Amino acid sequence: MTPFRTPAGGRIDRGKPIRFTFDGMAYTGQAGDTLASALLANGVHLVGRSFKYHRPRGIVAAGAEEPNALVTVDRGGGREVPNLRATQVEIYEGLTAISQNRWPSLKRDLGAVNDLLSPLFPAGFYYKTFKWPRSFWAKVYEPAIRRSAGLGRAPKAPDPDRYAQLYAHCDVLVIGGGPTGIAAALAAAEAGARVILCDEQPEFGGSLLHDPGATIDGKAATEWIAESLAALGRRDAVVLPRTTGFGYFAHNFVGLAERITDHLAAPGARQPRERLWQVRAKEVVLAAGAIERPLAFPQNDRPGIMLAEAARTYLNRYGVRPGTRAVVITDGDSAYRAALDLAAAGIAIAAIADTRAAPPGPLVDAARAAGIVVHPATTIIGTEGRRRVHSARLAPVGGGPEDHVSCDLILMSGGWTPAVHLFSQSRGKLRYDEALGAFVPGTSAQRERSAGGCRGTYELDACIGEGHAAGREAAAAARRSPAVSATVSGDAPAAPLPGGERSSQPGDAERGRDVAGEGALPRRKIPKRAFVDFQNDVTVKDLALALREGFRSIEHVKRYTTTGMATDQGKTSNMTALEFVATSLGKAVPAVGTTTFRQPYTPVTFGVIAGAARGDLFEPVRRTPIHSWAAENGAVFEDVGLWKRAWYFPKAGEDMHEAVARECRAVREGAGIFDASTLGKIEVVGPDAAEFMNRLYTNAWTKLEPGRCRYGLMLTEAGFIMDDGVVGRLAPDRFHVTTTTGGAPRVLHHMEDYLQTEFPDLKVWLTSTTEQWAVIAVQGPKARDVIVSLVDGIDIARDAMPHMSVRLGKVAGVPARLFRVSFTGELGFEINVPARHGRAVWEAVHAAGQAHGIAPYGTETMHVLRAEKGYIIVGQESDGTVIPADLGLDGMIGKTKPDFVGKRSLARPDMQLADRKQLVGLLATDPKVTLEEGAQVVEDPNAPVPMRMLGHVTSSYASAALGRSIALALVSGGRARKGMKLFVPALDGTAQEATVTDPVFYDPEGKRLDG
Amino acid sequence: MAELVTITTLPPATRFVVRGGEAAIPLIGRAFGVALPRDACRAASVPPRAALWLGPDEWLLLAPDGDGERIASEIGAALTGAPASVVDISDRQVALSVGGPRAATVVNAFNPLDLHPEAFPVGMCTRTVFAKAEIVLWRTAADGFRIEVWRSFAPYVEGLLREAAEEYA
Amino acid sequence: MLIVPCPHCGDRPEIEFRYAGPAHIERAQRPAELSDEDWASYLYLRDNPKGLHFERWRHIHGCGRFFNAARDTVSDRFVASYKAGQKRPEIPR
Amino acid sequence: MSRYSIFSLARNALSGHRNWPRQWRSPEPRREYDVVIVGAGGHGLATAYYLAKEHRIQSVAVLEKGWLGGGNTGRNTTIIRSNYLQDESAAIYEHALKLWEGLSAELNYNVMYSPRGVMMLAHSVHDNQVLKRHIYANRLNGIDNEWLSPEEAKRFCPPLNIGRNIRYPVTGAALQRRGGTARHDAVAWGYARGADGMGVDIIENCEVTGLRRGADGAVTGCDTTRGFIGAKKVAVVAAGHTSVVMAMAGVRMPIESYPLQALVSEPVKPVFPCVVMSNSVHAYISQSDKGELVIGAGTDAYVSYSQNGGLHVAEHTLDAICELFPEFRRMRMLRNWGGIVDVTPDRSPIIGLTPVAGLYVNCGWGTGGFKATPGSGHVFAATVARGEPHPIAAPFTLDRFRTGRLIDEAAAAAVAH
Ligand SMILES: Cc1cc2nc3c(=O)[nH]c(=O)nc-3n(C[C@H](O)[C@H](O)[C@H](O)COP(=O)(O)OP(=O)(O)OC[C@H]3O[C@@H](n4cnc5c(N)ncnc54)[C@H](O)[C@@H]3O)c2cc1C
Ligand SMILES: NC(=O)c1ccc[n+]([C@@H]2O[C@H](COP(=O)([O-])OP(=O)(O)OC[C@H]3O[C@@H](n4cnc5c(N)ncnc54)[C@H](O)[C@@H]3O)[C@@H](O)[C@H]2O)c1
Ligand SMILES: Cc1cc2nc3c(=O)[nH]c(=O)nc-3n(C[C@H](O)[C@H](O)[C@H](O)COP(=O)(O)O)c2cc1C
Ligand SMILES: [Zn+2]
Repeated sequence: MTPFRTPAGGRIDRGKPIRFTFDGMAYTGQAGDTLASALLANGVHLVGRSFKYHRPRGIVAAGAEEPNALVTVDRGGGREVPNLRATQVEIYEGLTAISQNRWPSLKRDLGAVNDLLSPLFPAGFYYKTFKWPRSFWAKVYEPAIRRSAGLGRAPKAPDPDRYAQLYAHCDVLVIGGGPTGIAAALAAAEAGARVILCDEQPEFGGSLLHDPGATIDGKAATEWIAESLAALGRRDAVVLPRTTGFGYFAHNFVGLAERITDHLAAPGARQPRERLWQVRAKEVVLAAGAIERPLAFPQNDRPGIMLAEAARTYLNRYGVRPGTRAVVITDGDSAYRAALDLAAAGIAIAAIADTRAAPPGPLVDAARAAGIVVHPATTIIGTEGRRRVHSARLAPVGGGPEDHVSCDLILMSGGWTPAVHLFSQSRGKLRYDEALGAFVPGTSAQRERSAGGCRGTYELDACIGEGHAAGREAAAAARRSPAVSATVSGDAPAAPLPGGERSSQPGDAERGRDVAGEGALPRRKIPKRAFVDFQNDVTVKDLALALREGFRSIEHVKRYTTTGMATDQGKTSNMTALEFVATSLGKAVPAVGTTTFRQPYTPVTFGVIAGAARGDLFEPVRRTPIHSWAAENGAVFEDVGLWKRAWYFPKAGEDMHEAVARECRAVREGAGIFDASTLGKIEVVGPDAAEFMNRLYTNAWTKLEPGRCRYGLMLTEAGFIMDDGVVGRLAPDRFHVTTTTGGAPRVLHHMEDYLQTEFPDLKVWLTSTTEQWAVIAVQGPKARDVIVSLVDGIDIARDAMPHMSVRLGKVAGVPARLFRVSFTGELGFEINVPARHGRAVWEAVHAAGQAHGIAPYGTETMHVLRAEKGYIIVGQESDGTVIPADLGLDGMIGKTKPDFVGKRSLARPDMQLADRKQLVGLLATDPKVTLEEGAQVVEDPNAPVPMRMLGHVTSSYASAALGRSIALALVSGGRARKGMKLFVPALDGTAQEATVTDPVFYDPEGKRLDG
Repeated sequence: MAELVTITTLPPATRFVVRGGEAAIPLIGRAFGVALPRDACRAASVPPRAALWLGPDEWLLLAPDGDGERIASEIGAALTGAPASVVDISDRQVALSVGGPRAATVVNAFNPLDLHPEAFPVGMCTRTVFAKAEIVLWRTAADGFRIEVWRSFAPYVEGLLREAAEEYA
Repeated sequence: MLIVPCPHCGDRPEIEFRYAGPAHIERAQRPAELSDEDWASYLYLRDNPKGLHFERWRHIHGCGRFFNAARDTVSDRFVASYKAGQKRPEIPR
Repeated sequence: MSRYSIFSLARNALSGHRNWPRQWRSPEPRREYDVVIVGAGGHGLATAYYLAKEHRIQSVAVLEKGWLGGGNTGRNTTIIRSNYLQDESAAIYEHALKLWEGLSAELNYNVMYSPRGVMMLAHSVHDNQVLKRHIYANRLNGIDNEWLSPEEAKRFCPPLNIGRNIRYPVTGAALQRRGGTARHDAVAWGYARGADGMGVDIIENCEVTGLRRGADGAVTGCDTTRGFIGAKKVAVVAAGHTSVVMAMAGVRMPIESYPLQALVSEPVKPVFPCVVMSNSVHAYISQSDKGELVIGAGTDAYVSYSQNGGLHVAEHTLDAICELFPEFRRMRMLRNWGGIVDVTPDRSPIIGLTPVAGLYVNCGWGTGGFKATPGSGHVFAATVARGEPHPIAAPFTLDRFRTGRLIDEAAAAAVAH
């Protein structure tokens, strides 16, 4: 056994030694140890360096509140985590822990010069300096500040571990598995409730785990715990160790983080590292216990100075003697229990200094009876010892002769702070309890109740009683009213929560919190270098400086000094700071108020929140039924929204440009085949279908014959172009509406909105059929020849099936909706077949097209072909600020319709202006130059910057058919500028000259459509 | 030992979305052979057919593959004068089944509903979400669910189900 | 994540819904007759109250219906939910 | 006002820092002021500062219901850039950026403006087009912005994952090198100290509860939790609470207030040299000088004054962060909070006169107004002082919602086709 291990007792497994390293040194601990207890067992007290001054620091606490003992644990292969609290790291065989924020070593840290220079670094020093010379900030000062900031290092390799997630529901969620929480869970389960009980620690029992003498219901506490957990198991309660309740959100939604493998030497391959539980609880019982408060005395930060209850925990739970000779400094009773336990274990208690004038009570008597010297009305005015404390300086509270006491351990206890974090996150109002000197839960805002230590109740029997009652009541309340959303406990009215009590919640955070008025600060003797926030090196002097400089709100003090902003979020420091601020300003503590409690309670891994969302599971990857064919045939894909679309089909040796030119030629000269399956499709059905279409689209639909199609334009109510697409009328009461790929969900939502809320009288229903149909576009002068042999039951002859018509029949033996439409300017068909047949029909068409030189083409070619024709793409030629007239689409507006969505907005003054940006063609003077999309169009490229811009190039391609480049652009007053020469500046300072033209470059008469 | 979770892709099926006015609802049910449930989030089934409530005027009809044309014409014939929309979406979606003692846990990995048998009993069905996809979830047995999902989202949903089932394999 | 009360399906998680702005803003029967001011006010002006808010939601990944709800925008507590087209309920302050 | 410098710091160190003066006073409100500003956020304080400094109007009070800088100014992810697309936006943000460049010197307060570069990622052909459109427009507006290949982007930001195996591989990036961050609190404090030094009264814990108007309809002052305070002009700069305050004068606004979240990781040594934004996967990230990764999440979907959002919104953001920076998956979230942002229909601010005489408003900065703070305060001060819009503020009128002359940055980013 290691030197500081007790001969017996504690909850560690003495039969299971475990080897680990800290800063490369090998040590042995026992199963059940935390890294902190194992280090202490080995006599290691110096474990870290502080943030700003690099002061040697030891272990202060035994749990989640630890501010100092932060380490990096590296499991190799990207499994590296900085800033872990040694008090929460369970040791396993081979654990590698490394100290942080020191160089070259923990013992000899050069950064410690900061401590000598500390007079130059008071709170907020950087706001006052580093401003000169100006260029030095970014190049010299800031990098220096950044380098010295931070604690551990971020991992450098991708994290290979998996993270799981689970949504869970229960009647009663109990957070905290000490005596109170266990009692609550048991009572709730016995009342028939579905219960979840969680505790952040590996073992249930909370404070009982270091209180070996405790008895409950006449049984030893450990026995009671075991029996209770067994009873919970029988009642199907979900009992979660190593699970932190980290966030309490609206409507009783609580986030729990479960750590599954971090304590294992060899995690199973299938085990996720952590699991995020998102729990919706009808009722919540908070039983999170209380946190002991340190005292702010000079040099209170040396290794060997720890919380009294922490020392007791190391001794009783881990069988570790944290020192050999201790001084206790306290202002309350509970530290006496620690002193007594330590004394019983053979640790000399040099003195108990109690700041109270005449400490009363049985514990004090017991200490005296045990021969411990108790100094009433005594305080501590300093300590000594560099890497470990070696003496304490005691003195009477009011001043007087000082007493030098040598020791290697100082236990401090400044009272207790109920863990109201989650209560406060739930937006409950805190109440300040004068007697306890602490904030306790006041009025609840959600269906929740606190019990035991986190409510300021510290007697074990009382805790059990409260836990029981809370569990029972929660179960009853859950049964009474199952709805979480519409009620808070007590069924309060909808009005904002009552005032009066102090809130530390968001939402009220910005509501008046007192800020002290003018008037002098009472002069107080400020102790030297008494640390309040250990991790961020905030001293009482820093707080005093902030107050002196006029920062009076506690929120300002926090932000100016950074107190409470470290990784412990002020669990051990906030109350000390607050009390100091209150006394300094001569105000009551509740009048100053707390800072806002925010999630998470303790830090939560990014990975567990992101869960499985990575790679193909980051967001759905939508593939069409023809995707596999395209992939097999060498397609390059592009992401369009969630979809993967074939972009182009390069043949061996071709670059994109060549492939696209070839694909374009194939379509213009023979035939091309294109996968248009991603287009949105909506079936609009019902006797009022045409009327509905009239109201939602700019066009008129009443006269469209069944069997015919029309290009439809949809506007937002503000008049801007929202979507477009070809619509086929299948029957008087049935339309097949198509939308853009990205617009499909938006359009359906928009249609449902108007249908359900503005026009509920219309008898028409909408169904998305986007994925019902695979859509194969066959385009080109040979398109008819390609498909004619495959079509069954439809006369596709030129006049029998004219441009913009739709027929039902069969293609390649499969039921199909066949459209004669074109987005290329060529004769074209779009074959819609049920998705499962998509690939087979595609292959049939492709095979049939071989004789006609058919080529598969992708979205890039589609873009070029439609641009040659001046067809717009919503989202490219239009961008949410564009109205139909801008694109020359006034013709699409049903002039006789009294109204449609967006019509009124088109009459607004700005929509009438002549200088609106209008769609035009742009032909570069040099036909070999393809203007860049997004480039700006100007009159005078030599004008001084900022230069007046007329608009921008929306689409630009090399056109194989025209043997030159073409572009579309939105240009201010563009239609009136036809024939004018404008300029398109490039990024390198040159500019291309271009002529404004009509936006239709190819077959302006549209003859080819009739082919 | 029986498997804790099984995830399978179900065979193709005939599917319709039917929507319509009050008058049409009983007519559709009669023609289809399964009365359309009027209670929210309930499925009715007369094997091998089933009708799932999706909304107050929207149902999903399920039937064996190949029955589509007959069903369409039978409902069409029954609907004389009662306005409604009957749309064949057999190919719009595919179905997965999740079964076994941990089925609910695996579904709950990415679905936020309470799947306790009292809150989500056998016969309950609803449109809902599964991570970033929309699904229709139908509890067909105490430890069995049918998930209907749009075709292109199916690999994503299945991938996530398998990811969640990993630790129970 | 809020629990949103759907008048058709009951309490359901927020991620099944799409928020759809304030409720009871009626589109004019004949928008053409509105002045530019009135039309702009219909399109853009919002009460945006701190407190009780009547608003629209759509149970888009559920029953698909738009409906109205009353919620306190400070506490985010829902106090009522009712079908589209129904009258705004009286809610005691 | 005593000047701050390395010498004053050293001098004060010798006296144990006992002699630093207050950075600003906490005066009792006077009965009347020439101008009362509602809201002591960065914009309100900057307005007061420039009113006093450039327009010699020193009878100014800034009324703040809580603590100064405690609104969105104190809770934003501090991204500063000016590479906006529309000319009107580019002009005001660039005006601000120029002021940022000299702000620490101007205020004699180190606001730690850190031009470390803001890189906006593209993930698709469409993104490339949109970002390039920005670059072209920015250049001609005299604003720096350049295009980077994925490899160049990785060189600029080594943690970036430019692998092809991610869901949306990076296809390029637009980089504004003059963009960066600043220390948000210091901005509020620096302006407060500067304004206070010129005689402006900053009155905290003073909530405006009513706006009074005289017989002629013009404003006469504010009712507050500390009594009535008269004013010749009232300037409302209340961000998320704009609608609430303007309603006191009977003015309805085209504003909705949404919760916007942000979060920080635990602090680590420098790993992240710049600011990265990705609009299509929804992630914003930088590293503060103290070492935390500062990450912006999205807005919750509904109107709320709760300063709190849902876990699923932060989850969505962290999904994206972990996908782009897979080595950060093991980092841990330290704190997650929310602000209340005031969003206009076109996502651009409203600066200027209102239908009520003597009442001015500056609002609608939504999710992105921190970067505008100096510019906004500067042009708003001129507007309030002269009673007519400063030329840079002129396009941002309330009237644009009537005419339809919107300044829509978001819509211009457009939708996928
Ligand atoms: C999470 C988050 C991240 C952001 N990230 C960025 C970013 O990276 N870059 C960027 O440029 N912008 C960002 N923003 C936006 C930016 O924070 C704001 O646009 C900007 O700070 C607004 O400043 P302001 O001074 O107008 O408002 P605020 O700072 O909110 O000030 C308004 C003040 O008015 C006070 N007030 C309100 N009502 C009253 C009343 N009745 N009486 C008295 N006082 C009142 C408030 O208490 C508040 O202090 C972000 C915002 C948030 C919330
Ligand atoms: N002054 C005193 O004498 C004094 C002071 C404090 C506590 N106590 C003793 O403490 C006990 C109080 O019992 P209790 O059950 O209320 O508290 P407890 O401290 O015994 O148990 C609280 C438990 O909650 C867990 N926990 C805290 N926050 C959590 C979170 N966010 N997520 C998950 N788990 C979390 C802790 O790990 C701990 O196990 C009594 O036995 C009492 O005697 C005494
Ligand atoms: C850029 C930036 C960095 C921050 N860094 C920290 C930090 O290191 N530690 C911390 O506790 N909070 C940090 N915060 C968050 C604040 O503590 C606080 O949450 C935020 O200002 C909102 O205030 P509230 O939570 O009190 O409502 C940071 C905030 C911002 C805007
Ligand atoms: Zn519903």
